[in-house]
Amino acid sequence: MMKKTFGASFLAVVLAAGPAMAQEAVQIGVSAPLTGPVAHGGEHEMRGIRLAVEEINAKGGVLGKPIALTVEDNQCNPSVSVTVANKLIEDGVVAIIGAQCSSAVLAAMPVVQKAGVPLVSGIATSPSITEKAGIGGNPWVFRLNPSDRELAVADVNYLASLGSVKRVAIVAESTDYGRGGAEAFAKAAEAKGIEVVSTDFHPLGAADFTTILTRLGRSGAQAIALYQAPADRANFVRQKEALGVKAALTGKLNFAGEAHEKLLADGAFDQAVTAFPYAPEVDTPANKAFVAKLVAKYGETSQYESFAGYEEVYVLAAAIERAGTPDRAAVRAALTKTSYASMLGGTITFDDHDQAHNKAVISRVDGSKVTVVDVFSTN
Amino acid sequence: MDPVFLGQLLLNGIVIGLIYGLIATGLTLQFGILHIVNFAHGEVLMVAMYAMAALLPLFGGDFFVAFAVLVVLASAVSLLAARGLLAALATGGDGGGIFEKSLLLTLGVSIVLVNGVQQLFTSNPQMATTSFGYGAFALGEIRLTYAHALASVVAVVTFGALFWFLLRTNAGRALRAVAQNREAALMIGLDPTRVARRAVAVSLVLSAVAGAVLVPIIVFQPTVGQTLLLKAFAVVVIGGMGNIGGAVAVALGLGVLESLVGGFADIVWQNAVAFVAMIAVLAMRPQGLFAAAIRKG
Amino acid sequence: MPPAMRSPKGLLLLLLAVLALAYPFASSSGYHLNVLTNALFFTVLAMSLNVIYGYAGLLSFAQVGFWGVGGYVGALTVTRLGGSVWDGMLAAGAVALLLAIAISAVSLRLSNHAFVIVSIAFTLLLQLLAQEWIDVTNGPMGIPGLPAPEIVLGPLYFAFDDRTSQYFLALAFAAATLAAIGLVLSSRVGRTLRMLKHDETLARSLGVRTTRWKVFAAGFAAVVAAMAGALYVFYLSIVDPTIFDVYYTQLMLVIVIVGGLGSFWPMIAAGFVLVVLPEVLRTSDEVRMIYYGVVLIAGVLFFPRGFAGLLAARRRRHSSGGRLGQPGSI
Amino acid sequence: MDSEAVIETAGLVVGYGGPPIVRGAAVTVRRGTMVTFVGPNGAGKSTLLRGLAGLSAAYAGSILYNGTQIAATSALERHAMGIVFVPQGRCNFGRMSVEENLEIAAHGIARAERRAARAYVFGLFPVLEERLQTMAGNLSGGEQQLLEMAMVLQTRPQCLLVDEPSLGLSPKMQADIFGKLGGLRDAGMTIIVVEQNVRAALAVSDDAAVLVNGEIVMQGPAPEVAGDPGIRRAYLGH
Repeated sequence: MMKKTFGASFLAVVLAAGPAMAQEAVQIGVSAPLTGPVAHGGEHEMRGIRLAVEEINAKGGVLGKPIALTVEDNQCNPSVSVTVANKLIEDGVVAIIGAQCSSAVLAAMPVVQKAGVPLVSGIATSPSITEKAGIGGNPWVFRLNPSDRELAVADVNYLASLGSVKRVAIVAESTDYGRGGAEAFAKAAEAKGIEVVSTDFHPLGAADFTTILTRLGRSGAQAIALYQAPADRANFVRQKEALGVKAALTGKLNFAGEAHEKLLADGAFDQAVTAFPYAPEVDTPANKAFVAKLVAKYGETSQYESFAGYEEVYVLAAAIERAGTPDRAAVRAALTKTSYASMLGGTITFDDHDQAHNKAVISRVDGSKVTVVDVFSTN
Repeated sequence: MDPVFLGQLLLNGIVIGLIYGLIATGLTLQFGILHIVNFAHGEVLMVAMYAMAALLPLFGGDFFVAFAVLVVLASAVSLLAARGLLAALATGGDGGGIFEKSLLLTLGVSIVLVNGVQQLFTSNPQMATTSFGYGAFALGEIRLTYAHALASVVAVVTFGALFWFLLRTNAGRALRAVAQNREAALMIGLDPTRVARRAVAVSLVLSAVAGAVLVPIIVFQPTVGQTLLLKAFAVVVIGGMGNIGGAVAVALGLGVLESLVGGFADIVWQNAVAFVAMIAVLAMRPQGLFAAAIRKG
Repeated sequence: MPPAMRSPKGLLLLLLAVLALAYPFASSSGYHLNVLTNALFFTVLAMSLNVIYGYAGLLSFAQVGFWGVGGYVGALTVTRLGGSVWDGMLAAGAVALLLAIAISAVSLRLSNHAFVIVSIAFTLLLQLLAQEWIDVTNGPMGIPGLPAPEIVLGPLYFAFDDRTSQYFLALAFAAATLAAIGLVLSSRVGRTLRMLKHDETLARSLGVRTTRWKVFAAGFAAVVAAMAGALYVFYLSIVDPTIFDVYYTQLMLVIVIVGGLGSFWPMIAAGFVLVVLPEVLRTSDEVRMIYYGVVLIAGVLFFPRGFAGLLAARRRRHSSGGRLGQPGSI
Repeated sequence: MDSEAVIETAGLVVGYGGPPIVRGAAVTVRRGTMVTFVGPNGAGKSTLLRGLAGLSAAYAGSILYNGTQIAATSALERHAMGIVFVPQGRCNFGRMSVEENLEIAAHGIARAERRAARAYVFGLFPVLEERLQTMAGNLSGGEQQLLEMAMVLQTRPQCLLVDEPSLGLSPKMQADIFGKLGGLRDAGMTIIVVEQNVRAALAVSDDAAVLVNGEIVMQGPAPEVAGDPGIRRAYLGH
């Protein structure tokens, strides 16, 4: 008897969860890590996404309808990412943005391909996304950001142009992101005749770097290239400063977030050089306005993830508008013809592999001051 | 071999080992006295770090004042928490005894604390600044940051106080007595519940102290406790489940060994050290290790 | 346990089976199918924990380890050795069996507590291996692009490459596995295991070789978890170190506690409710995790016998007008 | 001899949470006497003793201690009332010195009276004074038994319950222990003993109770019990 009521209520529950498709809005799905080790990245991405949607809706939305977001947490976990992608698809979203972590994007790619839903990613950096997307592969996945390979080349080129750095050590987290970045940096350095004296991979969430720092301090490295999650990087930089290791920082750095801002203000990033997809200091009117809006709304300056979220929404919204219909295939086709003016300057267009090769920002730090040296296209 | 490099590695290892020791002795006390494993022990440390970060600005970044306030707060909260935990463990259940129940309950507490703190404070990395900033002592060419030095001093003083308490006070003797032989403790009229409550409270304060001294050293997130707990767990297993002196010695050894491995070999093997050692010990000397567990289970 | 196929229950079972089989044709929602497929996998996984914890009384944190081992062995059998998905599942079961015998035989000689500790260490070590043994596991990047399971019988070819067929595959797997577990547990084996849990001394005095039976339970549970893990990674099309995530352990434990240690049907119900409910409620994930944590604590404290215990209490009240002391059916 | 009952049970049912092990026990222990429980293995002697100490659960029946009902009190409460139980086997703190063992066992004694308590037990067991700094775990089996008795005797309990005091001891040591117990009894202490070495125990006991299968089948003055033909056959080897 109990089982019957259970069975019936179970069925009712499942049916009740049916797609809550609002006819009056254009549904866009977001898959982002909102819990887990990189949840802060997800939070910042959401800030950019929400800001863009508010702006677009304030101007009348797309296709004359407001955009409605369906946000799901993928925990940066591939299996959860698959569940989330399916869920969003069944919710009737026109397209999905985000996923953020490379392994989450890679896991979701077959799902969106099978269902025929465009996925716009602005943060994941794995080169295998490039290999798998677009021509001869999965035509539903579009990436806005430059891959780490492109950023590393830009970074190394600039380092080489300084002429003062001949020996570099690499410190990276042991994840797809860290290993991909380290490999790209090493390759680029080799091409420019810069010697890589050591490469260290540490587990994500490592708390203590004194040992690596002790070794690096004696290795003769003039610069240390970092490919780490923000919390680990903050730890590393703080301990480096305290241990008095004299080497400039490079690799993929940014200075956003409370911890990094404190470190920057304390001079811990002095002489750092980095190529990054974004810097809040980039001096374009669009970026200045964007930073001001975020600061007004959240009391914090823009981070890369916020910027990426913002542009993901705008690129997608423009494509939907061009397609003239919320039809997924039409939106995909429109996405391939994207020509969007990035707030960093330049225009976003997708290549054969649906990669946009967005701008890279080269910044350097003198004392506590970040200067944008160059903003250039990575293709 | 370069003596400066070696010296620096040893020094780093000792500092880290001392911090492992603070966490591991707490776990050891709980296992030794109550035969429980506390999965939420790392979350105690994490909550203490957030509390410390909140306290520091109130006292102008003065570490010592904030630390004193934290220890007082932690002691009060720990007594309550210990009472709650013991009451919870004493409720009737079918789960196969207090050991299993402790694992399940504290796992639940750990989930709630990690996600609750994340909900309240987001998972943004937190960094607290203290009055001594990035300063460091220079011992010749070897450097020891003020923060590390302070952590070491606090740890050594804490261990000293702990051993004094265990060896020289009646309450401490009662703790050891219950750990060594529960039945004999009952024979002489010691109240094991009261003793256990005291032991749990002391161990929670130890973890809070570890969190407090880590605040000036590391940047942290709600998950910070979990990584550290795994190391401490390995220390407890290697050190012989319930042996405080053993735990401190193993923690120091692990810190130094990790430092040497990181200094001379690949850094990813640093984490493996604890687990390989744990497996080796489990394979080679398990009966010694589980002496305490066997008596009970 | 199967409370015999007395006719009303047999009928209900039939009804459930028809519902399960007809569901994909009634609903076009692939998302619902995905949630149901997940529920099938996690129910099997939880049931494997139930075999060792609920029946044999050994709390094991190694089930998630075997689940992950199964995933990796399955994936590697296909990608490195060129085997089929089915070969991968068999290999997964075999490797898990050997590992389970090894760790349980060593630790159980000492005590049940030693087994718990070793099971924790085992899972941690496996996770470390998955992350750092990059030559084999591809490290944190995982092994993506796993193929869909397929059946080739001469000219016949069928690939489980869409959600409906994958749902049916998972349903078949879950039904077969749960039936096998149900049969084993309702036989003398199940009774022996339960006796072991309730009164080991008694069991020993009756000539039961207790350690051997515990090792058997550990091996059986490991094989089930590993085969489920192997099939699951082909369903996801990727395996990476997060398969060892503590999240799965939490989910398993919550299902087992809520269902009731050593129960069968109530646990299957709990598996479905606990996987489906959070999806229906659409809570934020921190809140969902908090909710799991609270359910775990409350379950251990207030409902240590779970659904099954509540059901048994209710049956007693209804059938015997308040007569107490009748042994429950769990 | 004062015949006032220190402990008097009626219809006492005892077990460890499972099925009852001792059923319907009625035992009377007079002040200043020594009583031995004898019976085959598994008869419930130790369970009954632990039931008196509050270490196994009383399911039914009453336990009067000096006329007060104590069946529902905890072991700790009974300890405070002067009912002290010495379990069988090694029951001391093996990784502490003899001195520490004694010190910790004196936790309930006012500081001013500890010296006197110590002197009292050293008077009973002089060997302990010589071994003050030895780890308890390194003492011989007999010495450990003495230590355990010394630990509890510091508080001058009214009623001493001892489970298998002679277990694993040499005959000489056994005689010594029973001699000490007899001495304590002569000094006015009430003592209940469970003992395998029935002959030695009965020799110094005033009364005895025989348990078989959880029930008391015979109770009376020790010489009478020792003289019973059945008992002689079963326990005294002739």
